[in-house]
Amino acid sequence: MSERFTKGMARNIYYGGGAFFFLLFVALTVDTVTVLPKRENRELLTAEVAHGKEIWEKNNCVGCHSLLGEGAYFAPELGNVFQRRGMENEQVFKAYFSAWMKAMPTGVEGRRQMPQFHLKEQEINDLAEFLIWTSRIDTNDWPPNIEG
Amino acid sequence: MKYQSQAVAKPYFAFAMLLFVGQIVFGLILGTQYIIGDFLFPEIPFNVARMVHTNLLIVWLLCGFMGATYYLVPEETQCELYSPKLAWILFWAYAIAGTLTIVGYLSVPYATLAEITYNNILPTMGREFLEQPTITKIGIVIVALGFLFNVGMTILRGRKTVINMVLITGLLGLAVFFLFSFYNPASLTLDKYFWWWVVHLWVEGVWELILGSILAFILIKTTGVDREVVEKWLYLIIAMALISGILGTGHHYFFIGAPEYWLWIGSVFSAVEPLPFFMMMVFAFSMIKQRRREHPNKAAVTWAAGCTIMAFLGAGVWGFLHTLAPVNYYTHGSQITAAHGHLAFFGAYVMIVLAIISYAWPQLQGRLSNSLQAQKVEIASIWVMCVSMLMITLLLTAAGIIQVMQQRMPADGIALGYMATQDLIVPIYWARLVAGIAFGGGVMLYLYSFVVASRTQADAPALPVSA
Amino acid sequence: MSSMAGTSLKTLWLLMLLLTLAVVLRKPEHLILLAVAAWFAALIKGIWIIRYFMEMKQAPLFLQRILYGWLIITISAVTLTAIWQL
Amino acid sequence: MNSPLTLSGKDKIPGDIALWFFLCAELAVFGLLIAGFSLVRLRQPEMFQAGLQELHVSAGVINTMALLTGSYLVATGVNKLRIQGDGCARYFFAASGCGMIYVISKVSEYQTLYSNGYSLHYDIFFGFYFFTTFFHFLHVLAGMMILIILGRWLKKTDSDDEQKLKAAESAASYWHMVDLVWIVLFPALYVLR
Repeated sequence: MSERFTKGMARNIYYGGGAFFFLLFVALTVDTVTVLPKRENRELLTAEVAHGKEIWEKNNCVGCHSLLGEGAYFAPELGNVFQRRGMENEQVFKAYFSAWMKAMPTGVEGRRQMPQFHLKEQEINDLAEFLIWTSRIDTNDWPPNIEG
Repeated sequence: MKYQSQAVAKPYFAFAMLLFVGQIVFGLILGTQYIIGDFLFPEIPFNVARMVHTNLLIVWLLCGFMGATYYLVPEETQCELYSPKLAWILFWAYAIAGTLTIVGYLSVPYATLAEITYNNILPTMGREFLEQPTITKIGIVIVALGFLFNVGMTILRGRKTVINMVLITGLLGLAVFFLFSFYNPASLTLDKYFWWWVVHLWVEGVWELILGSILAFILIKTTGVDREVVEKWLYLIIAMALISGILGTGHHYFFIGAPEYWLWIGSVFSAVEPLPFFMMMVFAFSMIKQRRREHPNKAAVTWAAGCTIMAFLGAGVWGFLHTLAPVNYYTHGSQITAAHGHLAFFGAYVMIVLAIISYAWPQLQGRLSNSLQAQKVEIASIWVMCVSMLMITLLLTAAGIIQVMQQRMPADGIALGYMATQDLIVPIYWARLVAGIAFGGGVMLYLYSFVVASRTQADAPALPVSA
Repeated sequence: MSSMAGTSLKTLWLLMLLLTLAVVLRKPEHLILLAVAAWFAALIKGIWIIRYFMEMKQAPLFLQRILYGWLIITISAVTLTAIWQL
Repeated sequence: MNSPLTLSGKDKIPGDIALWFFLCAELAVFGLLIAGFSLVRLRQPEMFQAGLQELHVSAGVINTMALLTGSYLVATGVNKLRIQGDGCARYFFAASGCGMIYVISKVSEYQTLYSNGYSLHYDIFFGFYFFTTFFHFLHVLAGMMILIILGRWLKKTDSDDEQKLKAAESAASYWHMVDLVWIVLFPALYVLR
């Protein structure tokens, strides 16, 4: 059996197969990138939303929360927090969000604590804009329910 | 050791083990915070501890890969390393930058760290696993370039074997895909899409090449099986890894905004992903069965064989468990993901680095292997670590199942909220913490085996002089 | 298949072409008949390809089983779901 | 099938065994795609019927003919190589020419569908149709390249007969696998509707 299983053939499959599937992956990536603007409503991606994303990153929010299911699993999913806490109403959500950010940490003994990030009013607004924008991305119906 | 320059692997291995201990300490802190929410708050908030835990893992695994490369490339190419001095300089650069980064995480709030490292010029921070300040990322690229140059020049000068060619392509891929960590568009979906080009194409792509070549090296050395046989299996296994793994990236594109077809492509190709891990297991065991020599280093063989089993379980079985889109719809971002992540990283990458350390360290000390007493302790530590990691995985899987049943599957209004579900899982988190402490005990036992080894040096088989 | 002995590859090839055309051109009116015809045509073509073109006749049994199994499962899936829908 | 036309002896696998690992993995992928396709058909029959009506039976028939002919040529080429040892490169080139017919007809079908507004994103049916057939299409392209490389290599190599035969059998096995997949895709897409 061994002489009918050659290193040369195994090598060809490695190089050929690797290149084949990588090229196919690149082709699919090109297609994905061209249709993404529609799926995530890029026209709604304002400077405020972009700034909100920077604040999200600068404070390492993903270290506790998940966003569209990715991140840490220590705190609730925030991809649909706009629906869950804001009832899909921007004013309601922003008021709730601002109050929430200011009330942290709760200091309840033994409970998980969210740090106080000392964000300015504008920054809280932009972060809220980012979360609202995120909640409108077409995620193939994920999460299954409002609890995320 | 056959070549003087292999000695540069030593500081890399030592530093890797030191960081490993740090990683476990922070893992235990995290495990505690899952139960006692305000543990160490506000000194070490969860996000900081987690960042330290995962970044230490990445840093020490990379350190282990570099050490492994410096150890095996001279032996494979049959010539000394191009520049041992450069390897030392890069080691200190890497160690200092890594330590400073971790100190930065722990000493100032993350936002302050972002400011003092001028993150605003090229914002790359604050994304899972890529939390390092931009300047650290640039440092990593520079170290990687120097490292690749050093290794590449050595390979160019010496014998080109399949093992060192596969290893260098893996390392090259590692460096190339890391460049995507500098791409951080304002669009979240685009950001996530290319974030996986680093994360997935690392752990389910190029890292598997590194894993395969280190495993092949250890098996050639310890079993004495024909190089030709080992090499063709290596090619075939990594070919399968790439064929399934590249489009398998699609299983991360289900719910982040990417088009619907990824649901199908991701499911189909990741269903094939366990195959290379299965083949790796069959390969390792058949090589060991056909062995032509009894290498005295049983511990290294145990690590290598165990690595293939645990990698198959963690990456193969636990990966497949939740990779199909209809399943992942409910498990995405739950504790099931954490269960898979722990076992896969431990089985595939932690164990292979510890395997090469186990094989190389005695030789770097001038022994063919450690004494029997030391190996006994080491093998016991392997069992403790593997069993406790399996326990952690099973417990996290149970936690994930509860989360899915209570929080994800019921309809709106009936489903339990996130925190209410977490409260329900607390008893399991307690058991997980116990398993985590047991794992820490395994690590201590492992380190103790080095003490035993140096105490019983006299009983260890000596390295053949002319070899 | 022993009755096929002596038949050349060319005959098999021409028969397969005819089979393909026959199913498409003389498409049965009844949908179940169509499904059965399509199933048989694909099965015969697949078996010939595996057995004579791929030369699996003398291959180890497990490999033959994998290939024939793959063929039967996939075409059955395709035709059964079509019948279900029709 | 008498002796010279086939492999002799029991338990012989044509070509390189390494290739068969790969072919089995490929068949698994295609099998899963076809299974997914059938599953969706069960769940959304109307969408499927509507989609199937848009495909071009003639293109499907041409493709089947082209691939069957290619497979026949490749199998004959391997047999010729086994008997005479040379002069068989033209069979592989011709088979790759058959692949070209497939490519042209497939591309023109894609073009028509695309200009009618159908794409990967139109609905699940077309998502499947485009991905699966495009994936298969790439396999045909790869197979054509392999056959051309094989033919050119056979002409100039001074390897021994056994090595030549093994290389030819390997390439042939890949090509037949691609054909086999099409044999299943053809009724699924063009007949059962």
